[in-house]
Amino acid sequence: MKIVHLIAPALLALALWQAAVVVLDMPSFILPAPAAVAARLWLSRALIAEHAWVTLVEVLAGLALGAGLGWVSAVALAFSAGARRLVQPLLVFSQAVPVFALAPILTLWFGYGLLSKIAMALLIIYFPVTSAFLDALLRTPPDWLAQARVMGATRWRLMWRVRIPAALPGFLTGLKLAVVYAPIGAVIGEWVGASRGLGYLMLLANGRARIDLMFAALLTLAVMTMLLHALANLAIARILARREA
Amino acid sequence: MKIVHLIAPALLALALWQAAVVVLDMPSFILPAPAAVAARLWLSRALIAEHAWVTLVEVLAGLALGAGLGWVSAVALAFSAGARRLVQPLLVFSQAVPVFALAPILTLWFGYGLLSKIAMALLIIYFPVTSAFLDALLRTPPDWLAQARVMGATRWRLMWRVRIPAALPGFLTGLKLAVVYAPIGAVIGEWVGASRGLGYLMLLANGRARIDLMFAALLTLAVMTMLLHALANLAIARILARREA
Amino acid sequence: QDRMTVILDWFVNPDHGPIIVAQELGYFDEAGLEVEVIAPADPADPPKMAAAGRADLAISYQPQLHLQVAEGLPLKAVGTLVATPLNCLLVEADGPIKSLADLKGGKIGFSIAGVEEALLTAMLQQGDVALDDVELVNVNWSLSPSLMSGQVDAVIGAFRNFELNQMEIEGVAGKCFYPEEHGVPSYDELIYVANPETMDADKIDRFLTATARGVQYIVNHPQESWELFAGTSAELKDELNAKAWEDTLPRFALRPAAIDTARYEAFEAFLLEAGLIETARPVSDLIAGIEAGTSDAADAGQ
Amino acid sequence: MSAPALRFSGALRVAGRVLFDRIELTAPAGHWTCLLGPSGIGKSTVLHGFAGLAETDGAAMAADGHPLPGRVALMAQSDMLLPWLSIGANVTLGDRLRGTRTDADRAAQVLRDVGLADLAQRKPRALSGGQRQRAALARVLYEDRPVVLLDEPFSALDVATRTAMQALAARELAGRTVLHVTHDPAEAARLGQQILIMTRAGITPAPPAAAPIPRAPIPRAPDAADTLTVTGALTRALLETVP
Amino acid sequence: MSAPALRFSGALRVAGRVLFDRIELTAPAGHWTCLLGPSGIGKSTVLHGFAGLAETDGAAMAADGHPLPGRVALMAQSDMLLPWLSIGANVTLGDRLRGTRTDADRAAQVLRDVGLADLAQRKPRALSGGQRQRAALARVLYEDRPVVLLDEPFSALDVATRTAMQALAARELAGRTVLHVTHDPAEAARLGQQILIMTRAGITPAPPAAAPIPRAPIPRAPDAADTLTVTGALTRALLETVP
Ligand SMILES: Nc1ncnc2c1ncn2[C@@H]1O[C@H](COP(=O)(O)OP(=O)(O)OP(=O)(O)O)[C@@H](O)[C@H]1O
Ligand SMILES: Nc1ncnc2c1ncn2[C@@H]1O[C@H](COP(=O)(O)OP(=O)(O)OP(=O)(O)O)[C@@H](O)[C@H]1O
Ligand SMILES: [Mg+2]
Ligand SMILES: [Mg+2]
Repeated sequence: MKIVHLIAPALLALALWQAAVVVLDMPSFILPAPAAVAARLWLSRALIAEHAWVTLVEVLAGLALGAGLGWVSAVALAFSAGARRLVQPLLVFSQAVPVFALAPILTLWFGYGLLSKIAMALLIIYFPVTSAFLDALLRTPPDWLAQARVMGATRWRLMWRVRIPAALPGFLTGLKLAVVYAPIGAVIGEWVGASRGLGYLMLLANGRARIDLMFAALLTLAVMTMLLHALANLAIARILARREA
Repeated sequence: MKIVHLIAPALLALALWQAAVVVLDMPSFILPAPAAVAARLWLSRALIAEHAWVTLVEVLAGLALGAGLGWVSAVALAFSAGARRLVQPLLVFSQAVPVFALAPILTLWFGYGLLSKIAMALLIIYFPVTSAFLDALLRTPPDWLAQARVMGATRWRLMWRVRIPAALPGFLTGLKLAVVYAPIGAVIGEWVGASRGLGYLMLLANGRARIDLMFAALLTLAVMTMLLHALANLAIARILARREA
Repeated sequence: QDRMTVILDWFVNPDHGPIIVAQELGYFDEAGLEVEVIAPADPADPPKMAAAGRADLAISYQPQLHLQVAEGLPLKAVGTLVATPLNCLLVEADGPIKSLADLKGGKIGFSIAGVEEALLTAMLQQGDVALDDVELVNVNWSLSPSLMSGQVDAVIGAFRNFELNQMEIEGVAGKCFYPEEHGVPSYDELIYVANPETMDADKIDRFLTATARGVQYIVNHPQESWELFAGTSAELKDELNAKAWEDTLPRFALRPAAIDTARYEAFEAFLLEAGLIETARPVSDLIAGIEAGTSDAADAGQ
Repeated sequence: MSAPALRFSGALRVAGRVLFDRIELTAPAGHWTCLLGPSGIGKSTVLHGFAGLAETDGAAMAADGHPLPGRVALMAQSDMLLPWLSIGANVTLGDRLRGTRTDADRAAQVLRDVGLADLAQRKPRALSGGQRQRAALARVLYEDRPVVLLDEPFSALDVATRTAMQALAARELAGRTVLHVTHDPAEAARLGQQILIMTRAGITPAPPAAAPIPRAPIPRAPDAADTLTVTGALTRALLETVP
Repeated sequence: MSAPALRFSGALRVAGRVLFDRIELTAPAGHWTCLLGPSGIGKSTVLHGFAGLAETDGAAMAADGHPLPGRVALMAQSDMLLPWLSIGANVTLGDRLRGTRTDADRAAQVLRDVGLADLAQRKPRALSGGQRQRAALARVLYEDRPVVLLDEPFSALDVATRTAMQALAARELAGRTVLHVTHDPAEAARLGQQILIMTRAGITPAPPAAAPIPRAPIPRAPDAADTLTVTGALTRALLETVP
């Protein structure tokens, strides 16, 4: 990955943004110009860095937990069609519940600390990983399954040695989605009740119409997301390239 | 799909819900008991149906547009590594933008009508479809590509006849995710500015402290999501079963 | 030291001045309280948390309390934080809306709180406009932007101590139509609520007394108190909060423990007439420490 | 663990289609049986029946009455190597699927036997077609089962390698019940202790009495006179089967 | 569209590894060349070179100087059928990848020729190994190119079918430049107008002068005396190549 691959899209984004502001005559209280946001970013760098750090911790925790739990659930569900029929609708259900209905329940259980935020982030990250991985686990080429059956594979070893490795690309597809959703998941988690983090800062800035600050925080979040995604992409490409060669 | 496959998870969900209420001693203003919500659902059936209809239209429109656009984008991006490097970060960026930052921009462009809601739903649906499909498109077995090359395939026909069909399972994985995200996407779209729809109804009920109504609307949304998902799953299973047999 | 949890209505802002100042100046310590202040993102949550016993005290809005009690939440008012309405119907000062009558056929944005239809019906009546004559749009997160960008003609739910200043900072002059001047009975915007069954009246008492000292300090030392407040957190120190501080200062309840029962009675009647509640409850159901049938008590919190 | 005879007796079906209403086959215990026949007649399906992969309704069984699963090794018509495992790991896959101990020495030995010792670390994609087939052969030898089903195991090998691999298989699988599908009459003449031809009419022993299967132990010399005679007789018999 | 001679001259590489520093091969225009050699020596890699699939740095070319792409049909060692297309659709895939008109009659004809007329609607998964190989053969015949590369095209077929398919291929590909990799000496003796053996030492013509390639047009009778002589000579030569 060359540095130009990072800079070119950034320039494109800036150009689009500036064009939106100029051509569409966006009022600054709706979409401030890049320069204004950059200035705010610089002026409030200490503030933003402090909150970004909090969010980053939540993101990484949510990602580790969400991907881990997603992995485990997908494998567990792949074992049993019965469990799948019973549990999958509930997973789907969980994705249909809006934050504001969930927030009071989560805080009642987990309080206002880090836990309820991570729970929220997890709920968002968990689903795409489980869903994409499970999909792939259920698509193991039947010939391999047959060969393994003849060899007397136990259910668990068949899963571990054949179905999981065969489904690796599917898991990685889910993981890539999760990496993208993790930061917004953490931010939404912060709406559950927080006094720190980029989500808090954005909501505060928005509520108090400090749009430049909000966009500065948003930009930080977006850059965090893109870096995470670029990193994950790179790592995943390496893994897949080495896999069959 | 037998009817028991619909009823069993519903019963499980009800049991979990009732257990949460009873065992955890959930106050009814945070999580009302199933019976209370069912009663409200029945009493307010006309109201809820009216708003559900609005949301359903948004969901289907968002789904059609999101899946369609996702399909087109993934194919376009699969053609060119350059475009991918340039555009993919922007797509990732788009997923990092929270609603409240986007809401004023969307409504400024699209007004308070159906359009801004569909735009929001689309933004949410679009990404998993594009991402999962693109992933699969970039994983066409190299042997098939080689064979097609020898046959003198044009780039576009290679895409259409080989890469797209080979990536079909990946597209369907994305589509399944999209189906789950579509209803919440529409609901979030309604928060951007609306006077109708389940999202609006939920906000209103929440504002008026009518928690039973909020959960009745939420239940309607969840059932809508689960039915969509079950339908999509069934259709997708049919497609895949017929594909190679 | 008794531990105590207080949930604000939203993130910390100048509306919470007395609590923050009391905390900073150690008034809570002196009252034998160790107060944990929690700032939620959604104003609908705090009353639920208080009702559920997750918090000793929550800050809410008087209109909400009426609705919540009507829906059976175990909540009562125990004190007052801001003793006037803050809500207002906001229009552009230089815009076409000069009087409420001009709103006929216009668009009004709102951010759902539950009572805006009632407020609007009463206010529009004064301009001889029916609710059906205007189009209501829930603009949720973009009250003032939707107004400033001309997408709506007015917004209800704007706070006079914030949105007005905010528009000024953006260079657009705003104008408020005050509900209490246009047919809506006056009410207390921010109040303290607690679960009457589980609350510890003594702790609450000490808490309110300490915040009363906070208000006192603010009124006596507006500048120092602002600096004290702004010094608690980097994100609070800005022009808007400074202006809002000034505008909020005269609106703090000087006697937080005092509750004007007449206001509750009148507002309950107002909501009943608007059809938002089905029966009018006695104030003893709304305010703690009032015996049933003694609706003429003036101060409940002594 | 003595090798049982195999018996197929009943309908032959694949994916819901009936190939034969009734078919009979016996592979004597501890002997090498070759099965030849036109393309698409159902040879692989018979093997799959014994491997437990086809819906046989009990038509395929071991003559000793004990269940077959666990006693069978199958080398399928396509190599079935897992692309993410090295050749070495593919060879010992069975042990790791069952949770039994892998025997690294034996694995190295069979890989040496099939001539892939240097390629043990490679992934299947980096092998030639014949190398992949030998890897699959190494795996089935490593499996060390009393019943061995081979589906055209040497079809992608050159003459020299094929001859060597036939000898290797005959040596390694001696005393086991082997059912070996092949299209090569010379191979059948060299390895078969029983040779069967499958046609639309069913499964019949071959070659005819005029060219009986030699008594010589397997692997027989490819250029021995009786091997060549049997090859010729088989070829003639096969040319008569209208595909 | 006359068939060009093929010439390979240079290094033979695969996936970055050098198999031969320099290798030379000529396949005369309009003739059938058979290439034999031990497993893993690089035969498929040579074919891939002519098909434009290997990094050959221009080592593989047409003798007439025109570029090869567009004039070549390849039947790879594995069938390369697309599993979601019916056999019929797989046969005409080339046309649909190029956007040229498909010729339904010709497709039906080649499918009839390879004996799969009844299976045109089936998907590849529902075929036997030999049926899939014939479908791939049908496809390469349908492609109708002046240069045809065949990588063990008949290896999964029984004797009768194989003989028929060899005859079919010889008839259909007459006048084209064919490079045919095979492990079957009899097949080479029957079809080869030039026969080459690839060993570690390079590519050399075979068989030796003692058993020259018969003059008879291809396909030659499999049991003709000179065919059998060449088969024997080739077999001996191949047995001498240490794999
Ligand atoms: N992708 C790869 N990476 C590394 N080595 C490879 C790769 N593909 C093939 N090889 C090696 O290149 C050599 C030649 O392979 P090739 O497929 O051309 O052999 P072949 O002569 O066709 O053999 P066979 O008769 O077994 O098909 C083999 O030794 C093989 O191991
Ligand atoms: N999945 C399937 N669905 C339908 N028919 C099938 C399926 N698999 C195989 N068949 C058919 O069953 C018949 C027997 O197949 P089988 O693979 O057993 O043949 P075979 O004798 O091994 O042939 P070959 O020598 O070509 O490998 C063939 O005609 C084939 O078309
Ligand atoms: Mg077969
Ligand atoms: Mg090869």
